[in-house]
Amino acid sequence: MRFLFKTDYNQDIRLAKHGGHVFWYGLLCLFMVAAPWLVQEYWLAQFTFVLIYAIVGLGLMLLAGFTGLFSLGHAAFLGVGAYTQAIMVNAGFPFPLALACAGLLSAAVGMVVGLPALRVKGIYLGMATLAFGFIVEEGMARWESVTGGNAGMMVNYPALFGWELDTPTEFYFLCLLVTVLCTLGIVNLLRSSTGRAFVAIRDSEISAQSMGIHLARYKTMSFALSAALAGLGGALYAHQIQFLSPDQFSLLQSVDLLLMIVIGGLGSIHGAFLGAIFIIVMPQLISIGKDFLPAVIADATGLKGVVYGVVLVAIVLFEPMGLYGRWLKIRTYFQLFPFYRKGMFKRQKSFQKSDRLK
Amino acid sequence: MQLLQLLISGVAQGCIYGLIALGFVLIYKATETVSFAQGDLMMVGAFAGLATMTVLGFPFWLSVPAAIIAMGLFGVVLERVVIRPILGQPAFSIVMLTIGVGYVLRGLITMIPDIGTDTHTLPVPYAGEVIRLGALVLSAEQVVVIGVTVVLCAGLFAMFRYSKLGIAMQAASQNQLAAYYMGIPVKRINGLVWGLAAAVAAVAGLLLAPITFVHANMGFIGLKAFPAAVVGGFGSLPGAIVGGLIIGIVEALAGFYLPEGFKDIAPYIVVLFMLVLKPNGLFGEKLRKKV
Amino acid sequence: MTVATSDAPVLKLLNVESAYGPIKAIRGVSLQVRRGEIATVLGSNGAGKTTILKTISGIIDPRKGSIEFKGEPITAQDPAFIVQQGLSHVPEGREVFPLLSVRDNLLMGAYTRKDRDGVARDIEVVFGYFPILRERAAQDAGLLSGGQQQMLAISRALMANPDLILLDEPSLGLSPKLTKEIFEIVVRINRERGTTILLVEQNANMALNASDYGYVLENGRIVMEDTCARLREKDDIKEFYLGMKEEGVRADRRWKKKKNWR
Amino acid sequence: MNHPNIPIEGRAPVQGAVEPALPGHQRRPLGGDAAGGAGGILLSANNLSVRFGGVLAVNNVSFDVKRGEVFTLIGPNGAGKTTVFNLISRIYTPTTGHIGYAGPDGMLKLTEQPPHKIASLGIARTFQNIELFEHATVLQNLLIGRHTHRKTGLWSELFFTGKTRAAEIEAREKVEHVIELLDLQHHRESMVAGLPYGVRKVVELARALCTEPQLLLLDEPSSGLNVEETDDMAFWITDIKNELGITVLMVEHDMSLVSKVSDRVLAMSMGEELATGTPAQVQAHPGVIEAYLGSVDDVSNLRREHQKTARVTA
Amino acid sequence: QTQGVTKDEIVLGSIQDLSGPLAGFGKQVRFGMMLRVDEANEQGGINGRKIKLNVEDSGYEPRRAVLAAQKLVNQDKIFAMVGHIGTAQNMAAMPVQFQKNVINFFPVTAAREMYEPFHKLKYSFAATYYDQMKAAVPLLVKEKGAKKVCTMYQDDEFGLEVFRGAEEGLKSMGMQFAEVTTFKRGATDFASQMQKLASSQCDFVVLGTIIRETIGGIATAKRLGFNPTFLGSSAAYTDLIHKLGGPAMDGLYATMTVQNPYLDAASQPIRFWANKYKTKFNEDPTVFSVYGYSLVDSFLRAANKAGPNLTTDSFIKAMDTMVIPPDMFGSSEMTFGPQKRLGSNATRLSQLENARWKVVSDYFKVN
Ligand SMILES: Nc1ncnc2c1ncn2[C@@H]1O[C@H](COP(=O)(O)OP(=O)(O)OP(=O)(O)O)[C@@H](O)[C@H]1O
Ligand SMILES: Nc1ncnc2c1ncn2[C@@H]1O[C@H](COP(=O)(O)OP(=O)(O)OP(=O)(O)O)[C@@H](O)[C@H]1O
Ligand SMILES: CC(C)C[C@H](N)C(=O)O
Ligand SMILES: [Mg+2]
Ligand SMILES: [Mg+2]
Repeated sequence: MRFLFKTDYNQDIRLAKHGGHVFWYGLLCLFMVAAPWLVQEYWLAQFTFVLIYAIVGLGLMLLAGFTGLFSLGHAAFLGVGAYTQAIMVNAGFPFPLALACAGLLSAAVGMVVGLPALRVKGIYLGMATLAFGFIVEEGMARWESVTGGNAGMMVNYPALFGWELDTPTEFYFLCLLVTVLCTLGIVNLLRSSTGRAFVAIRDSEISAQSMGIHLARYKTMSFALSAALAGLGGALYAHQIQFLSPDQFSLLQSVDLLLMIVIGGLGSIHGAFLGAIFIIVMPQLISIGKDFLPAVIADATGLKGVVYGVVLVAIVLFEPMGLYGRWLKIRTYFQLFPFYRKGMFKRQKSFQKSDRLK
Repeated sequence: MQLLQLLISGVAQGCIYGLIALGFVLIYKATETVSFAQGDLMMVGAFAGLATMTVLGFPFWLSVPAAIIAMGLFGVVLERVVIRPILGQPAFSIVMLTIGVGYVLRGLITMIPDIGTDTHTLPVPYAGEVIRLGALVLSAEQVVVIGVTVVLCAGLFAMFRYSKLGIAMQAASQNQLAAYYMGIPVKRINGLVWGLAAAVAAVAGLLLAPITFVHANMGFIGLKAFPAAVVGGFGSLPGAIVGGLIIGIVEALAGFYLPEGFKDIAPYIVVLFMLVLKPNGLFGEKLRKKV
Repeated sequence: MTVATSDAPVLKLLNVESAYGPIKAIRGVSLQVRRGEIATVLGSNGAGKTTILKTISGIIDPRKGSIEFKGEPITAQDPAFIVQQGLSHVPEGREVFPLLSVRDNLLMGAYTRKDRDGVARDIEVVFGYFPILRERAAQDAGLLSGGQQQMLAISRALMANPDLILLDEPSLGLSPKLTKEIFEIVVRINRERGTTILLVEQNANMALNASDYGYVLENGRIVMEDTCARLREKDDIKEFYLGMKEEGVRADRRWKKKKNWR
Repeated sequence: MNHPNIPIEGRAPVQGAVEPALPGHQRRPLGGDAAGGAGGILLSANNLSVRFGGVLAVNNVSFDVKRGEVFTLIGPNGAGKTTVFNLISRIYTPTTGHIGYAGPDGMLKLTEQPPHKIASLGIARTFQNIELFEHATVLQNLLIGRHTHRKTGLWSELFFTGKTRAAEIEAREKVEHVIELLDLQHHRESMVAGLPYGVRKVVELARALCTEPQLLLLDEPSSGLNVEETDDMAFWITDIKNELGITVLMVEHDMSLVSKVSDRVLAMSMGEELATGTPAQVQAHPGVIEAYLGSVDDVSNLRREHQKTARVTA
Repeated sequence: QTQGVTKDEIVLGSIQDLSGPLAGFGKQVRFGMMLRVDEANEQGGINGRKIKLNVEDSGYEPRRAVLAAQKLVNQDKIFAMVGHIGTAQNMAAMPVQFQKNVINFFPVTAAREMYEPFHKLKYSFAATYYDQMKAAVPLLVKEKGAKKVCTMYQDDEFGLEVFRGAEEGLKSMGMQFAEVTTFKRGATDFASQMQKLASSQCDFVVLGTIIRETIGGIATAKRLGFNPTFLGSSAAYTDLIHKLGGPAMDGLYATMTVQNPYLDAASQPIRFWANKYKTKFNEDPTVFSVYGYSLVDSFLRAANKAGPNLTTDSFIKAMDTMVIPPDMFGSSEMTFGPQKRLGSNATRLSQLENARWKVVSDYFKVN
């Protein structure tokens, strides 16, 4: 067990709270930087996907986990970012410019979507974003002259004044850089007044308002930031997948994103990353697991859905705080090692109360 | 005349949406969660009907109640196994659960060798029959849907409004703790609700089967029923029907008069308009927290 | 009809211990409430009064100990089952059904009852106690004022016509006049129907006057128990619960005298 | 009913014996100059009415709150007290009437301000049914209270510039003052969800204080507190008035607290104004006694000893 | 050294929709491929190398197709991708493959992008929807003497290809569509579309539909008393149309290449093959099973021809002079060359009669 003696207000503000943090995160950074030389190309591509999804997850986490606004149309922002990037890069703009535009355009769209969010909550907000998602998807399919419609469009390699990032390693580093920057930005935001305002809105709108928080502005801001991150993620996604078609940004994708952060652990930054790892690694595990199953089951077409669903159900049932919650428990267990008592994390009986009046 | 025929098609389609939306509203009113598994329960219901008719060889009139009862029981079991353990957690957890359950159901159905991945027809006696009123035509399938929807809606409405059980369901959803304090058997009632919802889903599945065939992905039509429920106001049963009709009619008219592509997004545009104009839907309760 | 207090306990707690996660809220609490009596639990904030009541009605499962109601064990049973045995609970913080009408709220109070006539009669009775509820019978309970909701919460518990009522701070947010009336009603119900009552109340003056027997809870433990008549005379009780202080004791306001039973 | 018009100190109020006046704390003369010395009108409600469907919750109520005083609203349940608070914090809009407020830039119509502006005008409140941010620590709750004083924008926060850091530390210092004042050190890092009711009440007060208000609205600050804690609350309220110079408008049912801290009292009933004056004056008003106080002289008649005789005769 | 070829093994990859909207087809293609692979391995493989086929599921989602392709290409190290289903899915997966020089062999979709623009690693066998329609529409319109030709198609790339082909075909005879209407994938209600077509008095309707939409559309039309000539593409040429739609579907025309292998087919080899399939997988074979079977067959021919030193280059070299003769299912002859990457664009017409597909024309093709 670690005890921290606090002597300075700065200590509560600092990113790394103690030496352990510095050590472990340093190690992680080192590994991530060395990854291209440590793992196979296939796994590097998976790492890249994890980073991209983590960026999107961060955005959705900000919106759903910290502001309490659930979006069922987040794939649309992903799509806006992806198409913006693809169109601009294909037209020969340098990729940093394209990336910025992708983020900004998504943010702008996010603000527009934020508008109904000012008036509706809970399930109604879910439906508003869902409806919006459908409309954007349809828009991407219909605006053929720009998006290539349902035929889809190919995406060039990101290029900067003649330098093409056409190897997986180069692109991986680009993603790593963007991810680190985004994460730092969000962490910073959450430890300052804007982040607290988001949390306040999540917990009680009425008292947030009486504390002087402009609900409309902050909800819109949350939507915009979240959309911007989704847009950035989308832009990188476009390069990673190299082929865009509207159906990649459908409701299923939105649901997947939501599942990702729930599985990771709502309301924590770590959750976004753990969720991203889960969503990329899970299919691989299933196909590895297939080899150990009898052919009848292994070859059955629904296996993946079943496993996916069962895991999701299991996580919600047994680990309501998601993977991050599980991790916390494991950590506590080791920290307390001989003194860990059973029932320390025993779930209390809890009682649902109407969300309709919030 | 043409307009009239369009309207009739719209109404028929709208009743289908309304019928599925009834299931959403039922669950929402009684547990305050949104069940994303409703469409999949409907699909399983249709497969159950298919099984009783083709595998067990029951006649139509017997297999329909058999399938409905079987699904009702299935709903009860489902509640017992997956929902009950987290009863009382925030509604959002249960929403996630239903998504998971939906995946599992769809996966399990597709895992059935030879049957799961295929499309089937449900041999109903009234299949293909057409009712003509002058120049207007209405298929028997649609008439049955309209009829059953109306009856079901009225029944559920009466239950929630007048019966002690129905009020208790709402009470349990609004404040579970207080419901326990009142001696309302929250768990049993919750089981009942899911059983009922599964039975309603089975009815929807059986009625829909002759129109859209039976296949593992037939539950996706639920995505159109969401707008219906929202437009009507998520907590209102008659709202579900009215919402369904609005969506159905808008779709029919948009498909005919508006440029291509609008038919499919028209429902969602209606939803957005609705949420901006009347955020709680046509019949939704006006909610405001009193501090 | 009169039921004198008898020695047979209606409710009996033995060594009960309950916790919220790792935090133990009550430890080794033993208490009993005799038939027909009004018992009260006093204690400062966070002492665990609410926790005791919640443990009795099964909202929290105790870690240890046993609870008997009318001679039957009800330890860690489903709350709905416990209530059906004839126990009803006025929870802390009102907890009405916000979107049901006042009348439906009352009907839910009588959920466990089968006699329609009796229910109809009791609705009239509580409407008699609180006429405002009759006026607002069709209004959503969530829109009532704080005090009106408290009246509803109490009425709702009375609707069950129980053998034992657990009252958690019934006077919370009520006007002085109504506070008095509430206690009169409590005493009257106890007297007329023979209903046993376990009362938790910050207004110790009222509580000690209305009850027969009292327990004092500190930090999750029962530190004192006696008849109310005797408790009223104790110095500690006088000082800490009735607010009767020696002159000058409070001169330095941040200074708090150590309670001498600790 | 026939109640002798005894002065308040002579009467045993609900909570038992009454405190003698405290040394070092003199009661301000009625309507007199306040701590700030300005003595002007801070808030004036003019002919406020609100109707909810068939219920006239507030009916043509007018009152003025002077700078530096403690002004208390009392009245039976459902009299419309909380509704008045909600009008001031712009959760409701009056059907008729308006509220004037002496803001930083002179008198303005509060009823024309957007709800989120109220806090930055210097009005903070607590709620009857505690509305804290449940899934945050006490410290975070209080820091949220500093929102109106934030000095940094989105971009500087994203990069956590030196300015942001300084602002954070400054906010923390301010919050620590409040923690100190209200003795909350012990609960600084606790999650609000697990705190006892009484502590939450204090946290809510602390959060309101963190906004550094001109006017503090307290809705039943003592409900759910025992005598001792109510006493603490009384001291805090006087401190807030005297030391911080904050004007307090409060709703309260505990008459001992009301008499102890308020300068003036307004009694309401059925949405209407019933009486105004010093605590003693109002409590002596027959209408107030009739509708609100009841005959609170002796509670010992509840005792079983009395019932026994009653039962015999029954 | 080429990846995926070892001394005694050739690793092939395929991506099918095993859980999505085309799961039925995906499964059948897979079974067809497995049947041929097993046959080959029983006979000792190709030049002493056994065939290993790794099938991944895309659920008909491009994103998952990319992931699957990355796995097959970079981890399983496949030699070639065979029979990958779906247009968008192929489009998404091809860059991954081409980066590693992995051939995209005979994808199961009839989109033009499967061989255009030219890439040395693309090989396609399916007469495109575009060509099918461009050739078939004028032919049938003339035969029926239709005046008002209309269309209803799925508003995705597949439907659009059908539409464009038909439009070209009409243009070649100086006609235009009188009415055009679309629907979204997965739609179940076609009332407004059919009413639109009916109110324009169409007498010939080109269907850019697959299964359920074909049936739903025609059934709706029948109910409204609207009975034009319906022509579908090879995507609608499946036994499911009559199995599900029943006799109401009679009269529908569809373009096609290989025949549906009915268990009681007139041709003895087909009957034998169909029963073998049925015994092995316990379900009736369909035209998609035939696609799977034949495409592996074609691959094996080429691999065999490439000789013991199998590399991507030697395979391409072998394909450069490849001629695949008509098979028992009635395919047309396919030829390939250094620049010719589509085997054949010839199709013929079938019509539903008494709930069974009947070939009603010879092969024809656009010039
Ligand atoms: N949900 C919870 N999670 C964690 N701890 C809790 C929770 N509820 C109560 N506690 C803790 O349990 C202890 C007892 O609380 P309880 O509510 O029983 O006190 P009480 O005597 O009823 O106080 P009050 O007079 O404020 O109502 C307190 O220390 C409190 O902090
Ligand atoms: N939003 C609303 N809709 C309908 N009626 C309301 C609403 N808000 C308040 N009321 C009614 O207005 C009246 C005044 O309520 P208010 O909450 O102001 O009472 P109060 O004086 O604070 O009472 P208490 O002391 O019980 O808290 C009550 O009768 C209440 O039912
Ligand atoms: C199998 C085919 C019906 C697939 C379809 N041609 C597509 O492009 O997706
Ligand atoms: Mg309590
Ligand atoms: Mg109030």
